[in-house]
Amino acid sequence: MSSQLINQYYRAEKLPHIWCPGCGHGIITRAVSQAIHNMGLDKDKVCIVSGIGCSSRAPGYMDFNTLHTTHGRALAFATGVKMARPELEVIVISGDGDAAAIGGNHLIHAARRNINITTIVFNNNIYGMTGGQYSPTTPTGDLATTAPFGNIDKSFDIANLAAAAGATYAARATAYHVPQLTKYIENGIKNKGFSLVEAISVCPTYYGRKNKKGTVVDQMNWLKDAAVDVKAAQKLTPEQMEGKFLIGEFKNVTEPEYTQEYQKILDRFKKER
Amino acid sequence: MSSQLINQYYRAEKLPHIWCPGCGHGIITRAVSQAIHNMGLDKDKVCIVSGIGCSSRAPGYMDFNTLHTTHGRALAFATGVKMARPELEVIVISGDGDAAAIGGNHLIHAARRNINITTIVFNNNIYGMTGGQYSPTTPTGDLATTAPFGNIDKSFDIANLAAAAGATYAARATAYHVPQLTKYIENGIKNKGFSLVEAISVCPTYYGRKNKKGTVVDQMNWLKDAAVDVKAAQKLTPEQMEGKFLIGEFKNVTEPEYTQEYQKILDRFKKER
Amino acid sequence: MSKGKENLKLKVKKEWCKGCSICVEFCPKKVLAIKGDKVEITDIEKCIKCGLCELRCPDFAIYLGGMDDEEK
Amino acid sequence: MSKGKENLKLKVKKEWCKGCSICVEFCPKKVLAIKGDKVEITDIEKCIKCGLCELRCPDFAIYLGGMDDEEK
Amino acid sequence: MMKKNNVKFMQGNEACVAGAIAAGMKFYAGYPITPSTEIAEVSAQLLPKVGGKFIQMEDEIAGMAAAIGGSLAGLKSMTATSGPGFSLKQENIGYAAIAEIPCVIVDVQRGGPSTGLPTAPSQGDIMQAKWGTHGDHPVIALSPSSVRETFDLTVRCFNLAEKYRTPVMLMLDEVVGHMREKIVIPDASEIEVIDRIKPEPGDSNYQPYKVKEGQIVPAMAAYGDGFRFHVTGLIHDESGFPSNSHEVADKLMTRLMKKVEDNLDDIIAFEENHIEDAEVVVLSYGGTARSAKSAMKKAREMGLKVGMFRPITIWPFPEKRVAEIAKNVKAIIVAEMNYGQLVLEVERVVKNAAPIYHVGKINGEVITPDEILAKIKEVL
Amino acid sequence: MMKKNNVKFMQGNEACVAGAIAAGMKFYAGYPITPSTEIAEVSAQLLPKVGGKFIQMEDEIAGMAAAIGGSLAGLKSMTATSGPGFSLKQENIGYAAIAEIPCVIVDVQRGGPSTGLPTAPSQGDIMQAKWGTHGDHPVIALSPSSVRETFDLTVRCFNLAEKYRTPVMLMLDEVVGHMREKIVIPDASEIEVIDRIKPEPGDSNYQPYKVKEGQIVPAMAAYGDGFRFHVTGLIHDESGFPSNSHEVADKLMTRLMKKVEDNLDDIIAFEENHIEDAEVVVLSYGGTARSAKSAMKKAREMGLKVGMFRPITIWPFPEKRVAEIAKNVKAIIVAEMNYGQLVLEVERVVKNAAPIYHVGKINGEVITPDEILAKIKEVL
Amino acid sequence: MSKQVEIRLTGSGGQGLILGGIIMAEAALLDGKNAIQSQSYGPEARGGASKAEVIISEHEIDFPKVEVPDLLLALTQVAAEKYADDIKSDGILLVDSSVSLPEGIVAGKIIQIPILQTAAEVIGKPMVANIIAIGAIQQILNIVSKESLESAVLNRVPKGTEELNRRALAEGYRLVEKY
Amino acid sequence: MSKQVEIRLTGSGGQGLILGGIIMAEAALLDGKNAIQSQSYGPEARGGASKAEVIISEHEIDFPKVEVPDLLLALTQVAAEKYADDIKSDGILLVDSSVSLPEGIVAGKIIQIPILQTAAEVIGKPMVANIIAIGAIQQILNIVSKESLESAVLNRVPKGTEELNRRALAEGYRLVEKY
Ligand SMILES: Cc1ncc(C[n+]2csc(CCOP(=O)(O)OP(=O)(O)O)c2C)c(N)n1
Ligand SMILES: Cc1ncc(C[n+]2csc(CCOP(=O)(O)OP(=O)(O)O)c2C)c(N)n1
Ligand code: SF4
Ligand code: SF4
Ligand code: SF4
Ligand code: SF4
Ligand code: SF4
Ligand code: SF4
Ligand SMILES: [Mg+2]
Ligand SMILES: [Mg+2]
Repeated sequence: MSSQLINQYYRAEKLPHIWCPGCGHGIITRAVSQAIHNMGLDKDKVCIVSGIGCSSRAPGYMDFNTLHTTHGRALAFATGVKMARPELEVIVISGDGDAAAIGGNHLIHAARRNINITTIVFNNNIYGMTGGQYSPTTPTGDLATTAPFGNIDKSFDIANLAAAAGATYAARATAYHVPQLTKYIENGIKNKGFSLVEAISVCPTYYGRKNKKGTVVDQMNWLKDAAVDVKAAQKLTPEQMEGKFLIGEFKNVTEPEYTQEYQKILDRFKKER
Repeated sequence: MSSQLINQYYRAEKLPHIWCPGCGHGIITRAVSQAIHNMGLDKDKVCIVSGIGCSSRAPGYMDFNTLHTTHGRALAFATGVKMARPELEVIVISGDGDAAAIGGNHLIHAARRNINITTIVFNNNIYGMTGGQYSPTTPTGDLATTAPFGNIDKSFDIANLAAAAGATYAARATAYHVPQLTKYIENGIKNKGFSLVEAISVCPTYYGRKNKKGTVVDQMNWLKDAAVDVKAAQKLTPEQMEGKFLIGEFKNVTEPEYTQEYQKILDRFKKER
Repeated sequence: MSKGKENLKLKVKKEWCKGCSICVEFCPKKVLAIKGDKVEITDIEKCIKCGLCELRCPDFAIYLGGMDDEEK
Repeated sequence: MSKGKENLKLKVKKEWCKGCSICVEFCPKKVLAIKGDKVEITDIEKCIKCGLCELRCPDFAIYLGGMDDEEK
Repeated sequence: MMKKNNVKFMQGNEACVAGAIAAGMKFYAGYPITPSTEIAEVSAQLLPKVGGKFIQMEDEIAGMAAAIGGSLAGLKSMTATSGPGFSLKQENIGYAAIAEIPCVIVDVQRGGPSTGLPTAPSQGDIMQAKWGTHGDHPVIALSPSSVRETFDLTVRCFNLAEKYRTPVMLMLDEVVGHMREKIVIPDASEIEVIDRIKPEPGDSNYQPYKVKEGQIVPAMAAYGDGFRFHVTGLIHDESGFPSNSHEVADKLMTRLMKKVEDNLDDIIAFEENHIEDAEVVVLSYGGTARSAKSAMKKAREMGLKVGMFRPITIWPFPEKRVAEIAKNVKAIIVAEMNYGQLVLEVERVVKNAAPIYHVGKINGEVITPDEILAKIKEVL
Repeated sequence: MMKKNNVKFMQGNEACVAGAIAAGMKFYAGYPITPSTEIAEVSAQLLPKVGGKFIQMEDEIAGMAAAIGGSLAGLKSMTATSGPGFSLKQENIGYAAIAEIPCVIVDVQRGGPSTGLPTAPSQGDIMQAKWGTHGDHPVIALSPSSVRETFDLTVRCFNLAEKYRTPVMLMLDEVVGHMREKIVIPDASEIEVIDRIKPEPGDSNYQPYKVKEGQIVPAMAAYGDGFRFHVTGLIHDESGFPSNSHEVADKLMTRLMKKVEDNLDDIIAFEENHIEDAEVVVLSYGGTARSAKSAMKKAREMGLKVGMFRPITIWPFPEKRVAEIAKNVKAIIVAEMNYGQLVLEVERVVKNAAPIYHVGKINGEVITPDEILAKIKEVL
Repeated sequence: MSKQVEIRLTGSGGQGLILGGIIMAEAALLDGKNAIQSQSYGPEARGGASKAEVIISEHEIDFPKVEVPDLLLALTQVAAEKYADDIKSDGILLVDSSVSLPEGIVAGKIIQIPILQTAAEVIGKPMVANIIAIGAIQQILNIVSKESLESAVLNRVPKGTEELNRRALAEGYRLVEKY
Repeated sequence: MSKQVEIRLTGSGGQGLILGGIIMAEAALLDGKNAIQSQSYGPEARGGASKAEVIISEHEIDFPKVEVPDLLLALTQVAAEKYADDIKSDGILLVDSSVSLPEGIVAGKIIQIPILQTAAEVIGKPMVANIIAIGAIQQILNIVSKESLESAVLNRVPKGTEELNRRALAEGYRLVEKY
């Protein structure tokens, strides 16, 4: 037997999963199901969509309507699902590469439309599945197989980018801060519009090893220490924020939701008929 | 004879251009060359790259190194050009569809890298070339051939999006506000990093006609009246800003530039050799 | 264009003009008019050589030039 | 999970444990240890059933469960 | 607009949408591109009136993805494009093939390669329809020659997609897409509409890729119907989950290919004209087939024994029939608006049975009847 | 690592980069994907050491676009990918073809369609190399069978790209890409390196698409060299500017196609083995050709008269030679890791001259010598 | 008329020539004939010469494009220069009076009438030039009945402009009466 | 040895089996032989059984994959269960002592030695298990010279670990001495 949460929301026969020892993706995946459980959602009415990557393997383990698509395109597929069946709670699980590199355009456009999809980005600052190339969130200066002399790319703040593109809910937590993470996922799902929750993950196998970040426990400790809640941060000086990053809820507003707006067009014609 | 500016910077034998009477694209194109002229750039060292669209036809008329690419991909081609020859001043001319719909991902990534390219988006709030479909900047509620019942999409603020993605210079002016526009283009080119200048254009043929915006003169007058400088706006109440939009310089910061950072890697090996 | 404004002549390149009226509308001195689908200089005396017509002409069809004639 | 904490039992699913040590490190009461590549409950008395080990186990291998035994 | 309500004067592109709606299309996702744009525009206009939905996506990749998503959630879905967009859609077309998602992709062919001649007619994407995406995969592609046939074949595309759980392509060309012609829209009662097979409600053993004894196409549930199945573009077993087993891969891939190969009789369609006594057969399709027909008529008027063969399914290609015909003729002329594409397939299947000539054109113009006639005279 | 500095033990993917650098590659733009990733990684490592540049773009479309941009600015450029990325690159490959931009695209083939079997070998993109982008366009695609040949053919890809101003594809497969083998890296002096023809400095009449009398490939300036030319993916005249003239279109398109067609002798390469007295010829390429060779040897040991033909240029296909060989054999066996792709081309060119058999595999495994041997025995 | 009649309407974009062609074709359908309408687009771009084609026949129409027109309408100078030399030797060339005819035109008959001016000055709506033109074509060729042409026009024009368009048609008939 | 020798190294990801294979192959090259090394990856994914293959021959090697191995190394239980039954009937099965041999294995010879334990306890570095293993294989098959193997090892291992790896090799030789 495994825990009730797992029994109830997982395809237990597919476990144990393929992720490496200590991979943060498992923690975040569990938090997603915890949030769904807390909200009491009907499993038959939840659809989880992913792209390609270690993170994108999550839906295969989860006992919902699940869709594992092509690299970067999860949100475009999900948009089709949501348009066709707005009554489904559509959740997208994606990686930093999947969501923000090849999939960046779909991310900003889904955010712009404010379509009621909740996207959870498992951000491990690396392309895990292909073996450790730098991603749009790899910190400048860090090493990756394709940045052997140190990454010269500046990195995205994914939550911020989604907010700027039009997401009505944007938050960030980490694989260490599971209670917050779970709460943000819940709030994201509750938001009737496009929500993005960035979940900082750890990839001990590639990112951690390449960058000499120590054991996975060391990396979890770093998450614990470097994350500063956005509210607390207001009281800190730039010097105090040096080397830290923000977690918390960054945006939470209400705006017209896409499928509901479309429904209004349909209703107009329904009346006419 | 045509004006000296045209003689000097245009392929006059290709003129008159294909744009419709009153199309704002001609005004903005002229402003680009004016800026280049004001800065005294060497024509041989300027490369102008575009995608596909009415706006993207501009480089064909301009007497520089010019590259008319595929729809949405101008910035990706331009990145290759700039990486290969950092000494070239690379300018991208794009449309709202080209830059922000199909090309949205390349836009945010070029911005993120802070590569020294200046992008000028000719934003006419519509897909002009294909005959009037809604674009990511068509205002909600407006009509387009693919939004016969009113557009339900929320629109991008392109300048803001670019800034959020990492552009170090972001500004907006209009086809009416030519002096400002010219200045911003100059400042964009001067900025050693990724710059985006959003130039609000007018498309009398499709956007204007579909949305009963009157003559092109009416549309120019609307630009004149609705645009509020970002500094002036600070003194206005939300009510006063109703129906208005911001122009001005939104971001102008200095950060490491991509090709220069790459050069540092090269220099390291040069020393070793 | 470094010369003084006074030396500049207002010129029109009719073949390129598409008669959009933008220059006409935004000329501060009402120097211009549309005649038969093309722009025409109707009152050159009032022109202050501000160049706004040139700046806003989408077709590069009106401009302040050197010594030549006013219309060609 | 609506029952009171006191009724919960701490359980380990060894086949799934990959020995990453996360639960060990962040257990506030140092209840756990790694033995031969897998987690082991070494001091169940101290466990306060806070569930933090369960929350952070990437492999769903440790959890607070119902009435069963502690390890299986 | 016409007196009888079902007689219309329509563009091919409009007829495509009318056919799609008649076949049950309820979702359109796409991105505009000349000369296919009217298909998006008319869909945007008409879908809400039948309770269907239209969305303009950020690009063609997303259009294809959303169409697949819509189909998975139970709606018959379509997307339309032209060459550049068709290239972009290829990756996800392969996804639809391996994941067995019914959907219709319309390609209104224009002059290529690249941006090429955006408003000029072409038939330059015919081979791309078969080979455009990576890896082996089943392909069905139809090509209409008239406005009415555009209506009919769009219906058929949906039916084939649903019946075989596979993406189906309608290869229009600019000639037919933009031409306006009289069309008598058939009554709904006259139109055969096929829907995908659904699993038994509540079937707790439902596996999305398990076929019943003797069948080849598995039943397809929709997301939200209570089956909670998994779909992936990886090689997967009958339950839908990824597998690295070589047997599983072989079984899946073979079944996918056999869906089409074992049903050629059901799928293949063609039109023949004066084949019986023909000494020369002109093989042509889409808009060009109209020129071929005109050329044939002119030739017949001149007493030349000319027949015509028009593949309606380009893929699968009516290979058996063409090989048969070849045995009895002096020459086959393949006329198509490209540098020589389907002619390669004709060469392959005809072998030495008859000499094959090509009338191609890549300059953006249609092939005229006289050009075909000239070739007929040359070879006869 | 070996005693002699030019003897290395290398992966095919590494040899590809070594070859590229030997050929003068100075720019790599791409996006990682299994099983091609090492090509990106090694390029990132090595390019700065030779003053070259590497960039990881946001996706494969951008990788292709940036490679073209780099080439236009004067650097020899390459991108590498596998099936899903190869599909995404197709639109811009067509751009490179029509705008005549030299560049090298490597596709390390893996199991498709879609995500398929990401780590399994395949030769399923062979037809896509020819037909993947929309519209007609010239195609050159090479396929190496060993690590050393990967080096050599990468050099050759660059040379052909430069000589003919065209994109050239290196169709690796996972077998050769990931296999490690001894390779003797030739001295720089032994390697022929061809560079694009540049216009005369200061040639004020330079037209980027104007060919000199008797030639077919125009000189190519780089941006920044002072020529200020225009490049577009639209049909264009000799000056590089778009044109709607049918004559211009015809002239450009014909010249593009003829660049390859008229130079088959220069471009086509193949390897023959024991063809002289062969009763059965095994035609195979890439990694599979090694199995074919092994099978041939085993067969010869058993006294069976078996030969082997290995196209090195898949496109253009060595059509004449294969047709010739077919006349003298009892059977041709085509062995390839797909459902039947190049075999179609063999059928087309061989016609009735010899029966053709296919040994294919789509389950993610390589074809073994014994499987080919079994077929040899079957048909002999 | 049992033969197929091919008409090419040329002028500039925005003159509604495609709509004119559609209306003629729909009128033919109302008369029980077959018709095909097609057009050629310029580059994906604005301005320049625009061309619409109509083929009307009592039989099946195979090749949908006009090979050589029986009647060519040219409303603008640019269009006349581009298209006027491609016409059947016994065909009719219908040109607007504003156009100065290119030299060396070979046509069965050349009819020059003030279509644009009539639209602008007589009807007071430049945009009805297309309707005037098809009225004139009807009067010249008589390949569709006036009754059908009128219904076809009324089916296609915006509500409230019926009268205007009827008058335009009538002007079209009138302008060529003397020919 | 004039025949071709095929070796399959199996265990779990992270045990350095691919590197082990490369080193063996490079040693063969130093001896003037041919060698090919290849591996199979799992799904684009982590964990699970890992497999590396080396073929060494004095002649040209055509087919680059091991068909049936002459020697199979299995370092883990999972690997042994997955691969141990695929070996030449007169082949050698080399397994770590921690593995309990699956039943019904047919092999010419089965050698069980404490590779992992030796690495961890004797050398004190679990990660040199691969070097110990190839030392053992050298000792068993003698297809590469000890001299070449040592140079090959030293060429590939990180600076500063040379001594450690030399010791590991020696342990490998020693472990199979009695066989
Ligand atoms: C079109 C395409 N390009 C590239 C790949 C290869 N690929 C698979 S996953 C991946 C990156 C995954 O990174 P991320 O999304 O951050 O997920 P992670 O593995 O780190 O969880 C890449 C590049 C692919 N499968 N398809
Ligand atoms: C891949 C691809 N998709 C679609 C098109 C068709 N297309 C050409 S331009 C354009 C939109 C242009 O809009 P915008 O960039 O806003 O430029 P504008 O014409 O409005 O200046 C579209 C959809 C294309 N050429 N290529
Ligand atoms: S490679 Fe990294 S992201 Fe992927 S499973 Fe391993 S630890 Fe997790
Ligand atoms: S369609 Fe619009 S954007 Fe295009 S040229 Fe005309 S006015 Fe300008
Ligand atoms: S220069 Fe100024 S005043 Fe003179 S015509 Fe132009 S806008 Fe008017
Ligand atoms: S702005 Fe230019 S095009 Fe418009 S009317 Fe004036 S001169 Fe003519
Ligand atoms: S429940 Fe809390 S106290 Fe008990 S083992 Fe887990 S983390 Fe430690
Ligand atoms: S966190 Fe989970 S996997 Fe890691 S050691 Fe603890 S029980 Fe094992
Ligand atoms: Mg990642
Ligand atoms: Mg636009």
